[in-house]
Amino acid sequence: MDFAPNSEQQMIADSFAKVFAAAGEPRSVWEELGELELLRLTWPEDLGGFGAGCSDLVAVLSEAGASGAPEPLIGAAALPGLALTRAGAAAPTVPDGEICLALADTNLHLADGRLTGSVNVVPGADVADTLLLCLPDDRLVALPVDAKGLSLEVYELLDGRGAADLHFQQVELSQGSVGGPTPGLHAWLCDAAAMAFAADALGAICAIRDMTQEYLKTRKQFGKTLCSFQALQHAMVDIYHDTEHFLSLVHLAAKTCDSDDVAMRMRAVSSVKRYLGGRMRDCIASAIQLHGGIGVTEEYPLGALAKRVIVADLLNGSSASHGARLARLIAEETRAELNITGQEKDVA
Amino acid sequence: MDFAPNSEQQMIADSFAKVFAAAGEPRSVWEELGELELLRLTWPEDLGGFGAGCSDLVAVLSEAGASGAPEPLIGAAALPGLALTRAGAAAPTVPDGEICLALADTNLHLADGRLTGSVNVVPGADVADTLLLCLPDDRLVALPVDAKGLSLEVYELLDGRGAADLHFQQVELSQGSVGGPTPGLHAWLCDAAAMAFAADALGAICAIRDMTQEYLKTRKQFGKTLCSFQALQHAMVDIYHDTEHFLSLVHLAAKTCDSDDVAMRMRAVSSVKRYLGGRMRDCIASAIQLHGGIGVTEEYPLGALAKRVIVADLLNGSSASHGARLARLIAEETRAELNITGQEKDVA
Amino acid sequence: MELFYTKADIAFRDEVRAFLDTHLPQELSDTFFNFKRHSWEQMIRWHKILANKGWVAAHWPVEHGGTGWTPMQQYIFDSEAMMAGAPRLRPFGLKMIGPVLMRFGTDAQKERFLPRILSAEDYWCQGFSEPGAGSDLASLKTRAVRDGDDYIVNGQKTWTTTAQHANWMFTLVRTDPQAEKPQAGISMLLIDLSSPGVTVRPIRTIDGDHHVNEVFLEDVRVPTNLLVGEENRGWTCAKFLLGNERVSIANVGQSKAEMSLLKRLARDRKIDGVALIDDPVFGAKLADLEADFLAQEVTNLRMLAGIKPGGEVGPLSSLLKLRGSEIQQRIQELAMEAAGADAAPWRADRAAGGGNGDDYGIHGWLTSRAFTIFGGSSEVMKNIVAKQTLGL
Amino acid sequence: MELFYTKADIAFRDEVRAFLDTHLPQELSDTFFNFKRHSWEQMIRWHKILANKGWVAAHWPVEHGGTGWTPMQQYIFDSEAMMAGAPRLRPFGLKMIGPVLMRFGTDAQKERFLPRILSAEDYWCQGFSEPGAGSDLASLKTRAVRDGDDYIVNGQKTWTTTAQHANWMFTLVRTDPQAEKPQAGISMLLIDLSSPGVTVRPIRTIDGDHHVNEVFLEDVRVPTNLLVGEENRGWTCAKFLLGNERVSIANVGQSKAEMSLLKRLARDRKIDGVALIDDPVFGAKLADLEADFLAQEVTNLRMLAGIKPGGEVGPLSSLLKLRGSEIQQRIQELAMEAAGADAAPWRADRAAGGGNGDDYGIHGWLTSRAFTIFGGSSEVMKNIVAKQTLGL
Repeated sequence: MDFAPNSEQQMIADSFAKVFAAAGEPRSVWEELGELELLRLTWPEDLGGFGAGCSDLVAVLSEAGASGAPEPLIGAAALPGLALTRAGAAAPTVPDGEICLALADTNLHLADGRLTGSVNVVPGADVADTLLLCLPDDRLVALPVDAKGLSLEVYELLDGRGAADLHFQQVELSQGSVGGPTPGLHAWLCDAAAMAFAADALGAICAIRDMTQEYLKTRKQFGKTLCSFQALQHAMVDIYHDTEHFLSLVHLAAKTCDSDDVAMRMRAVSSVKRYLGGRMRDCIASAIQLHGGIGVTEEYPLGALAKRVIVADLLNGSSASHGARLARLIAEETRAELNITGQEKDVA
Repeated sequence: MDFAPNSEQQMIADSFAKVFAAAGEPRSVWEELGELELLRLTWPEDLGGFGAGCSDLVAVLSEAGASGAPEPLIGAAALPGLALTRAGAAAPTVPDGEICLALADTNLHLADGRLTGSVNVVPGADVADTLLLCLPDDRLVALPVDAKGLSLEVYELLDGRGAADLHFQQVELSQGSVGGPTPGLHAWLCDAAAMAFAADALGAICAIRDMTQEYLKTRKQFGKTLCSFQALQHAMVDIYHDTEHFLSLVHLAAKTCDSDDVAMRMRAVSSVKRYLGGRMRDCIASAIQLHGGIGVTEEYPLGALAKRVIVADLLNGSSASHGARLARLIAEETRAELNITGQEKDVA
Repeated sequence: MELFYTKADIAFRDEVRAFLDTHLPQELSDTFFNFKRHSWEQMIRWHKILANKGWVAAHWPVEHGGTGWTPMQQYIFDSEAMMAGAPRLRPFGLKMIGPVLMRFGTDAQKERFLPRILSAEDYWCQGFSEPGAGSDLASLKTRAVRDGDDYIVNGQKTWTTTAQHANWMFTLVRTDPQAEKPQAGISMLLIDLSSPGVTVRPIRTIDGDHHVNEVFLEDVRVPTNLLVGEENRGWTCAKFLLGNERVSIANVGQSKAEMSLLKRLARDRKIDGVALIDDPVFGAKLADLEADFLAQEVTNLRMLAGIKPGGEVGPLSSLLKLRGSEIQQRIQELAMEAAGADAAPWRADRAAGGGNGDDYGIHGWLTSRAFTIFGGSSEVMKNIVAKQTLGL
Repeated sequence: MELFYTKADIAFRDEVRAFLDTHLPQELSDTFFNFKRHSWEQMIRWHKILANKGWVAAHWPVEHGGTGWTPMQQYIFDSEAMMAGAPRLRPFGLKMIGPVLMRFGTDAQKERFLPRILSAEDYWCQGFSEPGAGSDLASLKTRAVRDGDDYIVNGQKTWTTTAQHANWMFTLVRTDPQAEKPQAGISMLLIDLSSPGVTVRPIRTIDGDHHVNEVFLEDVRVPTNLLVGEENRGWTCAKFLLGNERVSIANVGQSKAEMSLLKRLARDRKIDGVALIDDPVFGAKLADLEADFLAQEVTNLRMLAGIKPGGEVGPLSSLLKLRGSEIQQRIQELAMEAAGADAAPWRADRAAGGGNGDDYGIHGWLTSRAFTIFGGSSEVMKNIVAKQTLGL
């Protein structure tokens, strides 16, 4: 219940931390992680993976968030693995090489076996050899990035991680490239992606929190350390509380993604997203404010971590859309309660 | 521009203050105000009034709010006067005695010259001999409270001021009791009523502000006056700033009610209501918090003043409905700008 | 939160539900679901029903008549009972002085008082705050002077919740005015409220209710065997007790039940023909509150997992109290907004347990102002967290 | 706010509009309405156009080449120019050192420097903050030691906005390290940035831009005739200057223009086929921001009414700066929300004045973090208001 990682989760998280800490020596972080088979945590066992679930990911992704590592751990490792594991036999065959998950929405159209339209802001697509595309009808498609009619516009996100917009012009789908349907897969992957970015942001925000606490204890103004000013103490306490609550929600979201309780999963994931677009955004603003000028310089590591939190906020559905989804869930649940209890009260 | 009352407005406000201060000696405040003809400020000159406008009311109503006086100055003096003045020749004849304005909404229906339905929470209706009813079609109706089919459910509001729910059952309207239409009257009166309660609340919140500032300077805890704690200082500064901004908005709303700029009036009044339901509600909560235990006792005058602010928030349209109105105004204005400038930009 | 329940937890929950179905009187749950407040008598009735079942002291060890439940079971019981509309058990005996006596009391004190808390023969109130000692509790002035086998107590207590119903009061008094630190000269005494020299005077609060009182103590004789712990060491007992009080104020189970009342209110209230719960703007506020509540609920479970039965609550109590009291205030604020202009009339009968969905929110808004003041103001809580938890 | 305009004000507004229509280059307004930022060169171009018309120093008295406008006229000009998409004039010469020289400078200083501010021959930057002296400005360490007719200056300044474009810097230096109060030993010096020993080094900020710099001063010789006011009395000049800076940061005219950009963004952005400006939840946020802006706009007019041209700004500057900087942050935050996931890609060309409606908000969100820090952090502002205005 205290959400501390179990010994196995801790061991894996430590392995990641070690690789991040030794970045680039002797191999790149990405190569090193691949070497240690840490990129296949969530992959099905028959593809050389470990079949890890969302709860197993939290510690690892938090480690990545805290380290600021730009590697596409979510888009090009965790998510394609989760997708393939969940789809099981319904998954298409995927070739060797880098694979990235792309979640299609209504901007992509399938007609006569051809895809036209676009999928925007796909994290990790910059390194992919193969796109694992999840269609809104819950089927997975495996497509080489050099498929005819497919073009990628590659760029960096705010936080330095790579992404791409995918443009499809009559891209033909070959027989073997399309898997069978896995009911609920698309919605599940959307929530799992939101959860994964939130776990990453959790690491970043906890690092920001520690950094801010330390800064308050050392920086002096007006002849006193900053931490002796009550208004700053209280602001730091608010950051502490909000991040503790966020931690609770991220673990809840991960646990619900591993469960079959769809309503609870949506409730938890939308709550997490609501926190990212609300209290967490306020927390990073407050942490910058508590630092003063140094907090807005590019050189100081806070800014890059803050942008990582903002990316988690912006991707995988806006805070507004998750607020609306959560409100709908509440309305439905409250009406359902009415049907069970029949206790309608006359209020007006 | 600095919104200080002019000398005449100040003189009148001072007269009110004097009467409030000497409450009940020798006559009741209401009788005294009547005696001094202060209840007819906004009435047309041909009915013995002074034809004062909304801006003239701000200082007087703030004085009432600050004093906590329970007399129905708004419902049974200011508003009926404004209504009769604005309607001019289109107003119905009103008899002597106490008159109160009631703003009908869609819960009241007129059919075959008879009224059925209700008008709820009408401040000042508890003292009225005659109801001056404004129908949604912009006509005024003068009705004795003992009219057949009309019944009043009288009660106190949260802040101790009187009000009533009016219930109509086939109440017949005689020929002379119905005035002619005055275009825009109903909407204008709704805004003027909101403005008047806001001006009253302004007085209350300023009194709360002064009281809180004084308390911080005198109350000791942990061997120091409260005002030496930075977190409390900052909370007090927030109250100060928010109430200064509220003051600006109330004066703006009054001025716009006296003008012909309907869009600006709606914008200003809805902004005032938005402040009442947001920042002002937070201010009174903060003032209570800064007082600690004493702030939640009935004996201490803060609570009664706070309830006066809440009444202004609750009546004359909810904060939510005014937020929606303001948003609509913004959307319309922004679209109109598009039509003028033709400068549509491609954003997406 | 059932996601976190073990099989045993689910079986326990079903047992609790079955008990509530059969033993919670309809009249008590009707009171709650009709937006009224439980009366003193209703609370005592429910207390006795639970005592009869052996479930009234959820977090006391079995040897003292408690249930011996795990923290998770305590939470399950509390939230199930609250959601069913049961009265909230008052914390003063069960959660405050009871655990203090178990930890610091003499055997005689335990034998004498603990059973009478369970049976509701005794009802306790808390004599801590004074007019000049609110947030700064350690500056209290009530004096106790030893006179043979008695203390003679003089002073004034305030904010004494439900003292009008109580027959006993646990009190902090100053026994050594010369002590170096103000905390060092304080002792905890148990005072029989029927003693000569005790006067209880009501304080009305801005919600129109009579929750709290002033208690005047004039030459009140208190036998020395009613001293809890050591003389001049009462601050230790008080800190232990305040930690428990703060968790009690956080009250996650009650918030959960009130969230569900708020949702019903919003479901049944129509604005221009549309249910308020379907209004996007109100919905967004409700969603944020839900997210905050969900976070609080899980954080509470995280915290409970670290508490041993009868043990100290530790630094987490501040965190729970801070956010919990804010959540309760926001629930009431939204309920007030839901009622709109209908919240403006003052219903005097609310003070006597009356009221309805219209005045539920505004009454609660006024009542809940005290939640961020009493039991440690939010400002003092933040000072404590800054210092003790964050080391600032 | 036209409600408050006199007939003369309306005539003035029409004159300003006519001027803007004919003299504001289309390329400059296009930059604004396309959500890009004005370059340094664009700002200088606009400065010279205004200087040519005699309108560049709106709040300077006529004798120094200013307009002699009333505060209301200054506001009308500022908001009309901003709404038309004109570049914002940088404040360092016009609003900061200019008024200081008029008030405290020698005749020789006025004659030498004021005309060159108007003509844009000189561009100034502010050398106040130091690595160890941010909010606590009075603790600055840069030393100036008299040597004949020169001071020799050693030290380091930081957060020096647009120093990369400036040829002059007004600076606070310590001339008496033994002074009783830290403020008492400070002087204001004017430093030619082409002097030997001056090094300017860029600081990149989290928005990717180059706004601010470090300025290193190593044995820089400054003639004593470039001392402003009396030696060791520089704090008086600094306080006067900071008041003006704060009003400048509040920037009501610019906020008004940015509000209108935000509304256009919301009007043109569609979510599931519905314009964002018609979304009730976004609309509610926009409504609250509008109410806050309206309140700020009227409060600003109230305040301006009390200022005489060239006079001190007084305590109101803190109030304007506090809320003004918050409003600017919230405008940018809503613009970021409006863009949604399209705000996530990093557009490097934004730093070079590029960008579009998608990155406008996130870039502004990052940039505007500094608005509640620079020129007096919000915390310091609140300390000042608490002490000076409220007497706490």
